[in-house]
Order: sequence, then structure tokens, then C-alpha cells
Amino acid sequence: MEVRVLLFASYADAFGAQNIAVDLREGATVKDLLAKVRELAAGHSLPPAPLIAVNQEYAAPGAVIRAGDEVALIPPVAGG
Amino acid sequence: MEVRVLLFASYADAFGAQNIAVDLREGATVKDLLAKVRELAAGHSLPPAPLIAVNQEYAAPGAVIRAGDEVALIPPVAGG
Amino acid sequence: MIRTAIVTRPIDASALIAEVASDTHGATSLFLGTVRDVNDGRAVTGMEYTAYDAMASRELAKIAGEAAEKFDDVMLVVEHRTGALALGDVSVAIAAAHAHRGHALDATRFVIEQLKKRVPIWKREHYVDGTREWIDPTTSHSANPTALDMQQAVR
Amino acid sequence: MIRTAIVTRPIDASALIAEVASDTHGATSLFLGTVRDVNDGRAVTGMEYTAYDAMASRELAKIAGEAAEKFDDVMLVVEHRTGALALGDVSVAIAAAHAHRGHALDATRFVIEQLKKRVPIWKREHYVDGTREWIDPTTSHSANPTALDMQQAVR
Repeated sequence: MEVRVLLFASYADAFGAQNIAVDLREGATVKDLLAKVRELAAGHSLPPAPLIAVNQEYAAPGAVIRAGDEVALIPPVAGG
Repeated sequence: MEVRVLLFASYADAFGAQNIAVDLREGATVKDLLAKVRELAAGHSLPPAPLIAVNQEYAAPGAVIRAGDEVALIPPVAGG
Repeated sequence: MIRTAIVTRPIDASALIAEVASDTHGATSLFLGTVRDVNDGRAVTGMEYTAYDAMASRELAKIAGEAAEKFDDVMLVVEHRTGALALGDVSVAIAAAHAHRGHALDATRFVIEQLKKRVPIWKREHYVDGTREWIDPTTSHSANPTALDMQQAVR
Repeated sequence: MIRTAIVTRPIDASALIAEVASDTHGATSLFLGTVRDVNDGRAVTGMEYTAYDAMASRELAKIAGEAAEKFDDVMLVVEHRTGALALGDVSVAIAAAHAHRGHALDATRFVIEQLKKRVPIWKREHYVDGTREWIDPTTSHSANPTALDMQQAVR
């Protein structure tokens, strides 16, 4: 399945895009997604353990991603 | 020496006055002053250990009172 | 920058915020005390604040000075109002600005806690039934044990 | 009463204070974050805030809900602004009112600390030399260890 991953701030700059498409097998986890993203040209710019949100909630590495989920790579937050 | 003691709020109400005159011997302390005040009609209305200020600073029981000092009996404060 | 005052006019919270604002101090904390409509279960119609003015001014300035020592470079303005106040009126306002948010918040808390313990100000509540009563935090249900602590501390 | 919002217009602190005010809540605490002119020693000319809007709104509402659980009966309004901000502009405002001053102050602090850890908002500083840079609290001199703690917490 193809999952669209939202990018923001420094990550959007690094990848040169607001979102990227990632191809995942059924049952893939957040950790699997991250491995795929790291294979991309800008993947090396990610920190060792970037935050990932699934359906607008922070997700653990073992969380399973389903088709249609809203997935986002969250740079270190800096609100306030 | 005669010392004038300022009264406020509930103490002023209890003594029916904004201030009272108290006669003290030279070298008298805050504790001595308090003993004198307790002899007055309204003296019984004071709490066991009322706060006293000398020259606009809180004073310990052993502090010596001098002629001309500004002495005040401070009811439990309730600002804010 | 530090300013403290016992005032008899209404307190303007926005003016206090503007007074402590500066481009170098990114965090601003404001505390307001207002007159409540109920205290210890009794319906209140208004509040009358009175102070030992000269000592209250001194003590307030002393507290602000202590805050400036603890929270280096804090911008701090404190006003306490006296006289007859209506429900919802602001009785005390503390505005603190600092480069670090923790210090702005801590300075505000430090000042209100110390003010309630040390500054010789009293208040008399006016009740719906026409009676009025001086508030004694050492005996009311919302007892403030620190007032007693303080009596012991100066002894 | 609780309201949270990500806004693109200027924040009106006085309006927030009025919104949480009530005759039953005698203590009001306000926190404001404003754009500073210097960060890590570099002269700043302005700040650009961007958010993952949908998730930021959700996360902010969640934090406010947690505050309401912790501080029973708190009146709480939180606004965070996004877009281009000038020096001194308010980026975040938290207003909390409670019958007890400790709760009003604690609620304000709880919200700002959680907001800085969890709400997906980012800021890019614009410097005098024309350059601009995304702020990373996990690596800047004013490092915020809690962001890392959180990464570990969700793992």
C-alpha cells in the first residue's frame, strides 16, 4: 500500500516537499515506515529517533499503519 | 516613657481606637509592651501571639522599644 | 525594573503587562486577585481593604527586592488596591517578565505568597444580610498556616 | 469552561482575561510568550510560526482537558498564534482562573510546559543578517531535555 507522509518545517525543507509517498507492505509498523524514509536522499537528515504521528496522535515504533491513515513526521516541536 | 501603639482593622474595632498610649519603662521589650496591652479592657481579644511592628518592621518579642519608635499591633494579615 | 504600589484607584492589568514588556524578556506572567462572590459559603456583596499604608508599601517593596535577587533581571510590577471594592474588582496584580518562562512564573508566585504572609493589609467582607466581618486567614476555613509560621519565625 | 485555538490573528490578552473571569474564581493567572530580539546571542528581526494545524488543535485541546482534570473547575483559555510575528508580538497566551490561586498558577504552568513538549508547532527565526533558521530545542543552547524524554516515552 502507498502511504502519504506529511512533512513540516525543517523536514519539509530537507525533503523539498510538504509530503512524500512511501510504499509499505500490509501490517507495516511505524518503525518500518521510518526505515523506508531513511532510504530516501534526504533521509540521512533525520534525527536518530524522529517523532511520528498517525492520525494526529504520536505513535510508538511498533504501531501498525493502515491504508488511509494520516501519517506525519514531526520535527522537534518548538511552540510557545 | 509613653509609647503610642497603632491599631488596625479588627484590633482597632476591638479597642475602639486607631491607637492607644502605653506607658513603658526604659529598656522595655516588645514582650513587655504586649503584657501592658493585655491589661487593657480589650486586651483579652488579642490572639496568643499577636504580630508587632516597630518602625514598620516586624519585631521579635525580645526587641527593645525606644522613645519615639513607631509601634503597631498587626492583626493577621489578609491581603491579596 | 521594579515598581510596587498600594493604590486606591482601579488596577489596569493591561497597563501592568505593558510596563514589564521588553523585547529581551520573552515570557510574561500576570497574577490577578479579584473579589469573589462567596467565601466560606457566605454570599458576599463587596470587600473593603485597609492597610497600614507606610509599612505595607515598605514590605511590598522588600518582597519585590527579594524577587529581583532570586530571579535575576526580572521586570516586576506589583499593585495592591485598598478601599471599597465590588465583586470582580481586581484587588492585587503582579506582572513579571523574564527571559526564562520558569523565572517569570516563579517570580509571580513568590510575590503573591509572600504578600499574603507579610504585607499588613486587611479585608472586611460585606455580606448579603448586611453584616460585615474582618477576614482572619489564621482561623477561617481556608486557613493559611503560613501566617502562624511567620509569627513563630519572628519570635 | 475551556477553549483552545490555533489562531492567525493577533492575540488579545485582555480579552482572554475577561473570558476566564467569573465572580466565583478569585484568582486569575495569565502567561504570555512574546518574540524576543536575541536568541542564543543572535539578533532576531522576527519569527515565523508554522503548525500541523489539525494535530496542534487536537493536542492543545487534549492538554487543556488534562488541566481540567488536574485542576477541578478551572476556567482556561489557550491561544497559540501562527504566521509571521514581529518582535514583541504575543505568540502564545494562557489564561486560567480558579477559586484557589495555587491551582490558577499551576494550571498555567502545566499548559505551557506541556504545550512546549507536545504541540506540533515550529518556529523559524529571522536574523539581522537576512538568514533564517528553524529552532530545534533539542539541540539549541537553551536545550529542552523534555522533548527527548517524550520521544522515549512514546517508544
